[in-house]
Amino acid sequence: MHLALFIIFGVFCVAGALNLLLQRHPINSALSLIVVMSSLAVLYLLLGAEFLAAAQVIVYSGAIMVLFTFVIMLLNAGKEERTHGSRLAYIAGFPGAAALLGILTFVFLSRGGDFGQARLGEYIVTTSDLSRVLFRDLLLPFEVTSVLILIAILGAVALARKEH
Amino acid sequence: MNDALRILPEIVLVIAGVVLMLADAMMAKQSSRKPLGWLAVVGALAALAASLWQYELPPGTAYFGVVQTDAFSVFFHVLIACIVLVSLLITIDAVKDSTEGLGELFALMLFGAVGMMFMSGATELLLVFVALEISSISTYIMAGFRRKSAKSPESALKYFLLGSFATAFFLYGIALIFGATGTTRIEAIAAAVGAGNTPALIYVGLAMIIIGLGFKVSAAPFHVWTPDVYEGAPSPVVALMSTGPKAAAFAVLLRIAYGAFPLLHTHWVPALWWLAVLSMTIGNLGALRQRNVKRMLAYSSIAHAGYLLVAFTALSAEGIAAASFYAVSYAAMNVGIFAVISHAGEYDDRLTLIDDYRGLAYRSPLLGGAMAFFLISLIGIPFTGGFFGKFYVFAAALHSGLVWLTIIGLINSGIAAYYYLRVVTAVYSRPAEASPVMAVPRPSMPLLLALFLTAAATLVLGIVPTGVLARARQAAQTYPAFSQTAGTPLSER
Amino acid sequence: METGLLAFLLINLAKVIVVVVIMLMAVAYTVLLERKLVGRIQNRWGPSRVGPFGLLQPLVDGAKLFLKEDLMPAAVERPLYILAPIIALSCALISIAVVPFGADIRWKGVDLFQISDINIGLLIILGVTSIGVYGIALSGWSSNNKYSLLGSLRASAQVISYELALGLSLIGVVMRAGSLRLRDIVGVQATHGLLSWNFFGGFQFVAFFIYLMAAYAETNRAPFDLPEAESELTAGYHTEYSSMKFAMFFMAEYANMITVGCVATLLFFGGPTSPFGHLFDHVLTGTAAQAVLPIFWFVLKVFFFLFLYIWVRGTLPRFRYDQLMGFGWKFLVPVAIANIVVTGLWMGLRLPVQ
Amino acid sequence: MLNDSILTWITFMPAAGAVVVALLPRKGRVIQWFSLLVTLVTFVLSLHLPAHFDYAQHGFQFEENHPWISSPAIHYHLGIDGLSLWLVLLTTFLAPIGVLVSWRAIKARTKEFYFLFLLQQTAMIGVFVSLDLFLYYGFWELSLVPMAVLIAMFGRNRGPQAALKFFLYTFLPSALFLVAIIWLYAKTGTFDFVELQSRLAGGGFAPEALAWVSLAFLVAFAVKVPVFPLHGWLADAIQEAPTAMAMVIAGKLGLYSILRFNLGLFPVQARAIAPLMIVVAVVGLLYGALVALAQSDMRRLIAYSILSHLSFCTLGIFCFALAGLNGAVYQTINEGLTGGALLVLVSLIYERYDTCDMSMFGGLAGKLPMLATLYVITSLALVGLPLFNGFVGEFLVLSGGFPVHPGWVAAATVGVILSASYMLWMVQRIFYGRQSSLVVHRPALDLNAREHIMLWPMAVLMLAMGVLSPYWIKGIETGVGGLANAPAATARATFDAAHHGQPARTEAVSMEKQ
Amino acid sequence: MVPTSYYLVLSAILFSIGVAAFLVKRNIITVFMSIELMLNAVNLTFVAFSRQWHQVSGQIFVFFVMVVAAAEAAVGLAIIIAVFRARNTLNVDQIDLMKL
Repeated sequence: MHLALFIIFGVFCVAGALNLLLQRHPINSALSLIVVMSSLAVLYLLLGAEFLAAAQVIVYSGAIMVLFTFVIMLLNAGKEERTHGSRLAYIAGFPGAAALLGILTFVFLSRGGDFGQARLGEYIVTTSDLSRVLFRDLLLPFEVTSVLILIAILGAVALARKEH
Repeated sequence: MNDALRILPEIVLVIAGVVLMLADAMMAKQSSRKPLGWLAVVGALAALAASLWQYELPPGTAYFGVVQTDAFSVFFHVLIACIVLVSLLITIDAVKDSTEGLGELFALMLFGAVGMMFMSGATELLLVFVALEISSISTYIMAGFRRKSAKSPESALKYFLLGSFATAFFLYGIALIFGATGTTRIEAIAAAVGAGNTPALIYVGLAMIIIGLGFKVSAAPFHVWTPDVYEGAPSPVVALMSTGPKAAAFAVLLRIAYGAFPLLHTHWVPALWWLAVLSMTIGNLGALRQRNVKRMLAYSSIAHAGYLLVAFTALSAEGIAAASFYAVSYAAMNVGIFAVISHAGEYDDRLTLIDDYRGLAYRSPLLGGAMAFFLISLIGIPFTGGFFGKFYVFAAALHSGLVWLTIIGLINSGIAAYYYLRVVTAVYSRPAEASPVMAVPRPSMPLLLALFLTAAATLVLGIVPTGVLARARQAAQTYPAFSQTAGTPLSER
Repeated sequence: METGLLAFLLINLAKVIVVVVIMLMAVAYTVLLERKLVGRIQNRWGPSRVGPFGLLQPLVDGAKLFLKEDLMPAAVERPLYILAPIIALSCALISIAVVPFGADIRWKGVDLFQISDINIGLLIILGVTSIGVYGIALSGWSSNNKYSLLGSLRASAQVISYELALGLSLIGVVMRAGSLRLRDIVGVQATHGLLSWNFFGGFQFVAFFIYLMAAYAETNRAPFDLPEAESELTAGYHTEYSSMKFAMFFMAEYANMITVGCVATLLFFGGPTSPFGHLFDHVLTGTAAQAVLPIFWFVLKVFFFLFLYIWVRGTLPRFRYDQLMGFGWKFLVPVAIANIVVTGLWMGLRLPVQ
Repeated sequence: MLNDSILTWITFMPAAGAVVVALLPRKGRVIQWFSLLVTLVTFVLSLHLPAHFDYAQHGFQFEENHPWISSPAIHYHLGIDGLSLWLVLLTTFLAPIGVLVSWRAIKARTKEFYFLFLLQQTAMIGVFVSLDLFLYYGFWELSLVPMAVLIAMFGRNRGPQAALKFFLYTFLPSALFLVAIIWLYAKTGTFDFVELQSRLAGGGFAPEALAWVSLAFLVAFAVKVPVFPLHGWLADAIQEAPTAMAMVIAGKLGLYSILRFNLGLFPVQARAIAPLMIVVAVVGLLYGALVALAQSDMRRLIAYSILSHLSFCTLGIFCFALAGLNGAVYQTINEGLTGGALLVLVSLIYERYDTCDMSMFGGLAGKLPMLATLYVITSLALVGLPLFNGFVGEFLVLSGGFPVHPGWVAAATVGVILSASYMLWMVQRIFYGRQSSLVVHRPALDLNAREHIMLWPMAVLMLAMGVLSPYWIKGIETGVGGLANAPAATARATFDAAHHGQPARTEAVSMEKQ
Repeated sequence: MVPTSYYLVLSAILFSIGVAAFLVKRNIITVFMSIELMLNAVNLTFVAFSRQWHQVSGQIFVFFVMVVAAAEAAVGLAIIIAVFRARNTLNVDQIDLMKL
């Protein structure tokens, strides 16, 4: 059951990611990314991260990507043009990414035994588990995040404001 | 309460920023925002005082070991507070009353400093990450603040995209290290590594962290964003972002490399060695062919990152002290020179080509002299902070037996003399008849203050560096593995 | 084991089907209810010809929409144009899956009155709702029509803005329950009936009003129905839609209303519990009564909210767009945050000293 | 008391003056007068040195040694010996003349000029008096900057380019020089010259490493001298630089440093490389002389003559004979004095006629007799006519070097002859013959009082140094004596010292009696 | 039962695709989206490792990444809008006022 779900949603993820890469219209890329994110939410559930799964859907799919689609729509972004820079990017990009993948895969698979197996429902992190660590051990980073958000708001307002 | 004292400068800055935003909201729409700048200056001064006061605190951690106050972090707290203080003065001078979003700009500078300060004190990678993002995001925004020019948003965009890209790498590195050790606390990682638990995962993770931080400190080959960003961003902001976040990122790199992975130095030292060589060489060669002063200084900042990395590679207490000292002296002279550029270019960066600076010394002896002085310090002429910093860095390197690195570095500093000097001679040569008349506005009080502070700092660091040196050396004691046997490099033991 | 799993799946499937059918019926009759009530508010009769009191009107409407020609405008982005209403409707229907609409009664280990009891039920509702934006956004964009686009831009901006206030308003409730599981949230409101409801006993009435307003905006209902403001944008994001696709949007809107009603009931009004608490437990002791009564209460409360929806629509004028945004950001969000702080303080003071 | 701080006073008096200059108003000639005052006071203070110098004592005098930075162990260590004594004096002596010669030539930006000029003074004096390598390096590098900026700012046509060239030529090797200094520190833990000397003499260092280190020192100094293949900056710099700077740009700093450090710290390595240096010196001597013959611009001619004469000094140094060393130092002082005087004179001609092109001149002696007189005196001093200082220096070098390297020294004598020919040819072309149209048509006055005041002291000194040389030599000898008799590295050196050291000294003394 | 390494490999694949997309895509918004993809891949790694070590902090890291991503998105999109206003293009290659 776990393996089946993993395969299904893993394939969704990869397919979505590839689609993001291959689609030429940004909105299609955005939708594929939403698919990836939502599938990831399911994978989080499989790994016992309930709260994160929900947060993933709410924050990523529900807020961040909405913002993306919103901007795509607002700017009426058209199809991507293939321009001079892209050939170089192809030459450098794919081998680089492939090499990265190769290294990482090698590391993960060669030491695969160290990481153990994930069983369904074996380790479930509840929201209160999370909050216990979040609001005690990691209270300061949590508080500091508010500064980050403040900055983001300030910046978004300052940058997107129309010049008078 | 004791915990709060350990993050006092940050708290002060946050409060100042919030008060500033509230004041901004309450002020009449048309009224000048410059008083807000002075408010921010007061905030930065308070933060500076708080940072200095932190030297009184016994070293220790706070908030469940997430953040640490020790001589090292306090050293960087003080440095960052100073940088922000002077950058604020420059900004007050550069902007006009009509400039939009000034309140936000000042607040962002203060908030950005919060991130930088946390970076230098964090012992939990999560906090490092959040703080890094605070400092990065605020600088992305500030880079785009010169809205009248198309270059500014463009530079913000490039900075943003490449910076976020780097962040992803940094984060992946943290994830892998978390996977290998099961923790994100720096001492705990060190303990896990010390227990002989060093799977390949750690190497890959460390490499990714170095890549991520390499971007942030603009070390070659991760430097591509630097020239564009420096060129497009408003000069006062460049003064801040070429020094503050960089110093903080170096602090993080130091803490991670020396604090979490001292035992793996055989792996990261060669990597940093190459980064140092590449940064120095690419930075200096790149600067040689620039016609734009800001781009030139961008490449020079890459080169200076290289010099700093040399100190890292020394792998000794002296090296740490040298890196810390160099960060200070670089900050002093670089902020100073951007003060001049910002004033001469009037925030809008009207004139940034080297030719535009022909005869600056004739139009404004003070600015010309200041610019020449800072450039001379950047070259590394004795009795300036630039020289002593460089000297100290290379002394540490040579002490650790890095002969080739020292030679490469000093040859590089010789090459660097050329492009700096080109500007010096331009500043002091008679302006061509046909050149656009560069009417330099009279320096205002905040600018004079900024110039005085930076020039005095540069001079003091060059002539009587003892005080700062002692603090830097004290900071180096934070890493006991390296300070106990000061002098003998780890590699030889 | 195998048979157990099979039975489990079958029972659940049956539950899903029953709930969906009821839901769709409810949607259909909510439409009728609205037309009737608004008619009364505007001093007219509303539909009254088809069937007694016009009760068969929804069926006829449905048939009409089914039979209409399904127009496909030439310039649309076909896949997205088709996908959009599907997203909208499915998201509207999914959220009902975690709503407990009756007492916790199990048969063969299966919870009868709730499709799925998840630890983070409340978050699921929020998450699914947030996905629902795509239906609107994509419909407007794929229609390739400026009214549609404007409508969908407005809608998405409005939805993301108000989602914040909505989420914040629920935190007080969650704090009181200490759980995100809807049954737990209902559970803390069960003991003393009305007095222990979050709305009264929990002093969450501020949160409730914030929730209510935010939820109205979320569902694009009056007075926040700017995305489909007919006087400005013809019909907003679904201008180009017709027939069944249009019907799906229509159904999604009413399904969302029902969901909002359910959530309000669950979070603030004790859900399927009786307003009298356990006062009458000794009177009605039969299993059937214990199973049916909660459903009765639940439906009654939800009905009240639907009525409120329609009442508001009939009464209040539409906001202007900037007013809408200002209201959301400058009023609802700060008040919601204040509510959290006050709730936190209150709970902190009442907490036994350890 | 004053002995304990006199060097600090002398060194930093100009710098303090520079600070004051920066604050003075740009009105009238306030800045000029003040600078003149500062330089004169410095000069007067520096007269204290020869007056209280103990000529019998080897080693450093007037020492000041205070810890400056604890780690790295840097000291503020000043001191002079016979080697640096007269060079300090020369520097302080030339300073007021530099001010005077700039009196009219520098019209605009006087504040910048005198600020940098005085800073340059401090740097140069600092180079001669510092005994801590770090401090020394500081002054060494510092001396570049005001020079470069002054060339860029007040250069005639291609000032910036010349400044850049000058700076890079001298700065690049300095980088390696710094590596060498740091290496020494890393190995010995000290920057102190005296301590380093004893440590290095004690041995225990890898010979190859020391060879490289000494080479780094030598190259940095050789560029500054300049020694033959490294002289690319010289002509441009002298042509472009304001006269006050051109007077001091070449020679003494580099030669002093070679003597002090290469010979003082690395005697073995210096001897190892001596053959090469001698070849280079002789080649440079002849090359400079020949190129000078082909110049039409007076400044460039003087530049190449300076190259030629400085090669003479190099030759004297690397023969390791006492007379040669004495002669080299003497010649270094001569060069500063005579070459400087010549540059002053040329600048006076330039001030009057706005050109340095010799083909434009002719018959000037008839119009400007006093100037012509002084020009001839200086030229004669430069070519080494007996009674003048140049003769003493050249004779000492040749007599010291001849026993060691007869062939090369013989070749060098050819240079002396060539030097006479181009100098006299220049005098002939400018001052004698038919008056050119420029000279006829452009009205010009002979020397005025200021110009007399600055020229006559130099002329008198040339003569005095020619006839009263023992007064100077006795000081120089205490300084360089140790270098020639340094612990023998090779049998050859021992042999030289034993057989030629003593006779050379008597020769020198006897020569003065003539 | 699924070996954790499968999750890790999956995240590596996603990350690499993100890197490739970052380098290859020409539309700024898509480039930005590929960064989000990379962050998501990292998140998966965190969650997988969090399960393996039974350490909640890994999941908290993800939580923070989400917050940061949201902040970045707000700022990044504002920057993109500013650039679009100034240059009227979203093509990376045409955003070239300054030569690299």
